[in-house]
Amino acid sequence: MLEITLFYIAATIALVATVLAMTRANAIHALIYLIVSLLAVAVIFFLIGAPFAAALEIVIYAGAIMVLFVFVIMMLNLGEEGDARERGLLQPSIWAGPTVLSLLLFAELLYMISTIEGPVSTQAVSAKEVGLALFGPYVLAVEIAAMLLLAGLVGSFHLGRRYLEREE
Amino acid sequence: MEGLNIPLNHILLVSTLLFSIGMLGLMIRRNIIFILMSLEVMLNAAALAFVAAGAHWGQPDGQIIFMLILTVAAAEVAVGLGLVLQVQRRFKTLDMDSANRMRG
Amino acid sequence: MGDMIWLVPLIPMLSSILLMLGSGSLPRVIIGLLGVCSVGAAAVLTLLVGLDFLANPQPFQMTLWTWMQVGNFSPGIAFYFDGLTLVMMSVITGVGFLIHLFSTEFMEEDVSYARYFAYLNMFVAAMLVLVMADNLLLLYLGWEGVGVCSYLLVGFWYQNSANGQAARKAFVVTRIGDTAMALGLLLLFTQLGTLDIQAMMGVANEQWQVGDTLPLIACLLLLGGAVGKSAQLPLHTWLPDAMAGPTPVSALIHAATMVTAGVYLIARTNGLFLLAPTAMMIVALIGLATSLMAAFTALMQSDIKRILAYSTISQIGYMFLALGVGAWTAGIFHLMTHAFFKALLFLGSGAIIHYLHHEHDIFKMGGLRSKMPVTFWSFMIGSAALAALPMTSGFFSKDQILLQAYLQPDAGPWLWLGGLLGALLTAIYSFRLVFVVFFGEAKTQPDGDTGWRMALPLVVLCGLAMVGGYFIIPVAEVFPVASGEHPANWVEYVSISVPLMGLLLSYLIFHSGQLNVDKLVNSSLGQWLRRFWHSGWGIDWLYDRIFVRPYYRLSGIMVNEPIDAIYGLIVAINQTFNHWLAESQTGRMRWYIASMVFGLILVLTLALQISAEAL
Amino acid sequence: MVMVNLILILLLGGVIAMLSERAGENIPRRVALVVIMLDLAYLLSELWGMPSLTQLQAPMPDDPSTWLMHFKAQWIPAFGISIELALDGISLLMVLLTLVLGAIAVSASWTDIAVKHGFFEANLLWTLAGVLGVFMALDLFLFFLFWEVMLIPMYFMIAIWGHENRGYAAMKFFIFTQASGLLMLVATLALVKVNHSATGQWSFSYFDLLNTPMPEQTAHWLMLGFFIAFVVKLPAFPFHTWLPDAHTQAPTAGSVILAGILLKTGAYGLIRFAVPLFPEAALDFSWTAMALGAAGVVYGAVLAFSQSDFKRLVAYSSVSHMGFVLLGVYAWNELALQGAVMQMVAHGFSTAALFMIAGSLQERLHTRDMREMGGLWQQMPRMGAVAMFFVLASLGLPGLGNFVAEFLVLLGLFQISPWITAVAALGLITGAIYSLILMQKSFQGEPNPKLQDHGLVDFAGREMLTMTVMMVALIGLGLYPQPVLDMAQPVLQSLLEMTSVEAMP
Repeated sequence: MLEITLFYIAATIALVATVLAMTRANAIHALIYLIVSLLAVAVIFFLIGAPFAAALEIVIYAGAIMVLFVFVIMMLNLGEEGDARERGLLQPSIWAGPTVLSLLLFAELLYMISTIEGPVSTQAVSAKEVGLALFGPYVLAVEIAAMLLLAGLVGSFHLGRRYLEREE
Repeated sequence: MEGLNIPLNHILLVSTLLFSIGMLGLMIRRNIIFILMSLEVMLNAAALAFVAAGAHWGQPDGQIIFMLILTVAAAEVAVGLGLVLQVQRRFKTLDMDSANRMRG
Repeated sequence: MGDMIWLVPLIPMLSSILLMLGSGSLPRVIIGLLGVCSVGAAAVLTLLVGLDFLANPQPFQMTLWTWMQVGNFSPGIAFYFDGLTLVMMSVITGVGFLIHLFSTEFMEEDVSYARYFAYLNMFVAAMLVLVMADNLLLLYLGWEGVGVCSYLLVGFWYQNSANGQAARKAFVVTRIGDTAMALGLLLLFTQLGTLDIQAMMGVANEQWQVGDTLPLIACLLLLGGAVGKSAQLPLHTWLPDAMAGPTPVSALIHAATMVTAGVYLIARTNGLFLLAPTAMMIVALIGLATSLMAAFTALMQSDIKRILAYSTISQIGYMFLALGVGAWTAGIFHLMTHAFFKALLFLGSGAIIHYLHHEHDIFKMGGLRSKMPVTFWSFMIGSAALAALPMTSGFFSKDQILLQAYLQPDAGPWLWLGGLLGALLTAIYSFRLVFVVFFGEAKTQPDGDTGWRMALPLVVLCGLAMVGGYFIIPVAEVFPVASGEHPANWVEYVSISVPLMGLLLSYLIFHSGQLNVDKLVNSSLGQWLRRFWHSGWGIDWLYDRIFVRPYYRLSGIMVNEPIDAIYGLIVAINQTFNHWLAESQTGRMRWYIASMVFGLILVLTLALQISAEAL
Repeated sequence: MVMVNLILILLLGGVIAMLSERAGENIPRRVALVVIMLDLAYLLSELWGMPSLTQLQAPMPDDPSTWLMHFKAQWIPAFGISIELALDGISLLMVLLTLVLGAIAVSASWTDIAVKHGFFEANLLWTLAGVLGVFMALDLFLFFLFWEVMLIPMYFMIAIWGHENRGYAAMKFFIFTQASGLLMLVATLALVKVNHSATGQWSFSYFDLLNTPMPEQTAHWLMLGFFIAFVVKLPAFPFHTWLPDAHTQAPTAGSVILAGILLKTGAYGLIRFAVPLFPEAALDFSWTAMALGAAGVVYGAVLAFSQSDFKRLVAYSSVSHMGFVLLGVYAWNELALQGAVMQMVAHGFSTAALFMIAGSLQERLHTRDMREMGGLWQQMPRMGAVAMFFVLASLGLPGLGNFVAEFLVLLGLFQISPWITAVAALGLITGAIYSLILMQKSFQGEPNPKLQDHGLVDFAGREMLTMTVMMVALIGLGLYPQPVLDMAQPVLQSLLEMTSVEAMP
């Protein structure tokens, strides 16, 4: 019972935080909300028996990736003007159409999941099982992920270095 | 004991909502940083659906896919933020609509 | 001796090739020698072969090689030699030699001396192939070959566009006839299975009856070629313009040899024409109509060469008349005598033009009798022969034609009367020329009289024009036997007296002035007729309106490729679509994302729809 | 293997020519010439040992060993695709023509290429390789492959080294041939599918696909696919509009190859594939095809007359001449077919030469517009005489190759339809008109005063040599065409026998 309650609280927090994150004018504020949302999702992971995923969500998502955002935002040094401009752009005329589209999509997805029934198991899937699966049947995926990361590394290095060089 | 467990479709509902919000954000924002954030939200929503499905079957596969999504997100953000820096330097703005010239 | 005949066309051909290759480097003397001697050699060979043949008149055939062999179609590069061939070859090489000799002086000053002789030699070669050909395809080769040489020589002075125009007109107009002839060849081969002239006529005799439609069509198609080449109605318009070429060329090609090729063709294929009496009648009528039309026109011309050109058309009309009434021998005989006296007249006019600074207008000449005696006598004899005054060569041939025309069973006397009218006119215009040019007061001074290279051919041709009528041409074997009938004596007397009357009239009008026709001429009808006849009966004008201008207009409309417009339409439609799609590429990120989402929704809806239906 | 080597030599030669530019600008063209000569010598040396070429066997469609040469190796066995090359009389003729004209083309652009010499010669050699492949391939898939191989280098030749409007012309050429090639591919695949459902075997081999039983309707559509592909290349009215642009804009060597060889692949395709594969459909269709041919003859001639661009005029004359080929093929009797083959060879020489003359004029006067010419004979008598010769050849002067071709076509056609023959014969008249106007506007007429002090150079040794080769060839074809006829005869014989059984029930 506690788990269910906790889930609904976490879910609510995640949704609200995400909505807030999407609508802030200030990037840092939005980012903080996003981190909150991620943490709430991490709670949900924990509740549905994926503690390892929860840990990764916090460490990598909330910890590493979001911090990357923070760094960049700070580097760019966006001021109050930017915020004002962003605020001006958040008009109903701009978001009305996209909202309709999003709602349509949501309705369709809802229709698709409406037939799904049954609970999730409370039995935790341990990190060991994940690890075994990862380096067992999914080893090819790991290698592909490694390649992808390498590509990301090279790409960001290239882009970032040119940025710094030009600055000088 | 069924009533005690979290229903799968509720989790999926959350995931769907998150995805839709992320997509909405993608469509309404013009700042490239927010676009990237929206993408993160959508990836995260997808990840949630995978993990929930994995949990439903009590299998580790959902988490594996989550980790792969994590990898994709990391790589994407790394490159995406690099591009943000370039865009800011060249166009002195983060507004994607002003930076729509193909030749830099 | 007979197996040497292939050398006859080959020698001028080789000489022509040599001249072309060496046009830049050979000295003029060598060029002249080469040009003249090659034809001379051909003439000597012809003479030898001819003597051989006369001793033992046996036609023979000689195949050099099979030209092409496809299925049962196997024309050869093969020659056929009989009396008719001999006559033609003698005329070509003999008169050709004299004209070549004349040219060496006439063209002396020209920069393109070698080119001239190269073309002229090539012409002789092609003409020889034409008359020696054993089958119609090889004949067609010679036929087109002489056409090309004529084109090249008419347009010899190419810097002047008008010459080019005349040359093209000559080629294209004859080409129209040639195309008809080619179709005739196709028909003959398809029906008879061979183009070998002798064999073909044999097969035709077995396969067709007199008066059948197929031989009529075939003959009319061949006749198309003949009227084109021989400048008969309705394809005669090129010949007067063709006078743009050097005058010896006019003498050789447009008087003595090439233009008579049509006559030769019909005579050669007489076996076919005999199967189609209607075609024969048409030949006769065309000949008569042409001869009268051209005679009237000649009467009104003032350009010396144009007079002679129309006179040539008119005389070939006589030959056609002869062929049409079945007077084969007379036709060929007239062909030969005409070659002599017309070449003589043309060369004479060439001499006048040469020494009168390229003056063509007869009314600007006059009184040349004493200044250019050789030319004067040439003209006298030539005109006498042309007018068919008794004892000249023209008399014998034309007399025969008229008498045999009279005997034609269907319309004989009418044809005869027409011929008489033509003869009268011929006498008038030929002596008009003589009186205007050589008598009266002198208006221009010639540079002198002919040198020996010009005089010798003139003298020889004078002789031939006088005595040519006594030759007996060895064509008895070639043609069906004439009836041997003879018309009443009065017909003969009238035929003889008419040219004399013409001479008298001409004298009275143009020389003594005792008969004044000014009043007649100056009446409005007279003026109109004068203009009408002068313009060649308006036929050129008519063709210009009916064919030439519409063709130009058509090509003007088509210049930008109407078909391409259809493809252009396809391109335009594509471009419109492309434009629309390009418009959607706004470069705005949110627009792209929104359209992606829209597409996503669409696809999902479809997927759901399908899965719902599947359930 | 000989045939594979022939193609490989050209392909590799192209690479060498491209690389050899590093050794100097003048090297690639020499390399190209040597490669083509080598190829020709190789082919001739291989033919030397064969039984006399004038007594060729009739190549049987069901027995590859009766062909002059035959080569087959597996390529993609799963779909029955193999590398199957074969040579018979007609192929051999076309291959020889290709190599000779290839050498002439190299000579034609000896001096007029200014940039990327190596790549140019490479493209030239690769095009030739593709063309050889087309003439020898008997696997339909391989045929399609070579069909494309010859197209792409040609596209580059026009697009890179062409004249002022080259981009448009190259694109037009590419789209026309590519679209039609696509039709052919679809038709090929459909044919293979039909054959598969009939025999249960996948095969792209010509020998297997002959006599594929199929419903009449299917045969009609498939035949149409092949027909359009080939007549676009030929080109026949009304698919010809790419040709004037491509010819006009291409560099001289490109025009020579295009007119001399590439067009012949269309005619070859018709003779080899379009008719034998679907004899009944082709018979039903022959009236339409002949009407198109006759229309092309006249239309091309009228259009040629109205042009003021030297090369464009010659290009339209090609349309007119190729109309005769179409007529000859669809008259489908021995005379007409021999004429069509003859026309392919003779037109190759006569038009190539005219394009070379156009190229030489462009090089000297920097224009192709005949309104800027006139009286050129005076300054360039040799060129004028040569031009006159080829103009006469083009208007079908007896004694030269084109006449033999046209006459045979007309003779064969007359047995099928005198009326179409009469229309086509109009081409003889209109042909004379445009040919002579070409001569009049460029070499004859009043000398253009603007050109008086141009210091125009007449043809020199290299050009005269090239031209002499072609003149001798045309005279030879015109006076003694028998070797060519004999080479083609057995092939045509067997084609006729093969199709007559079915065509005339």
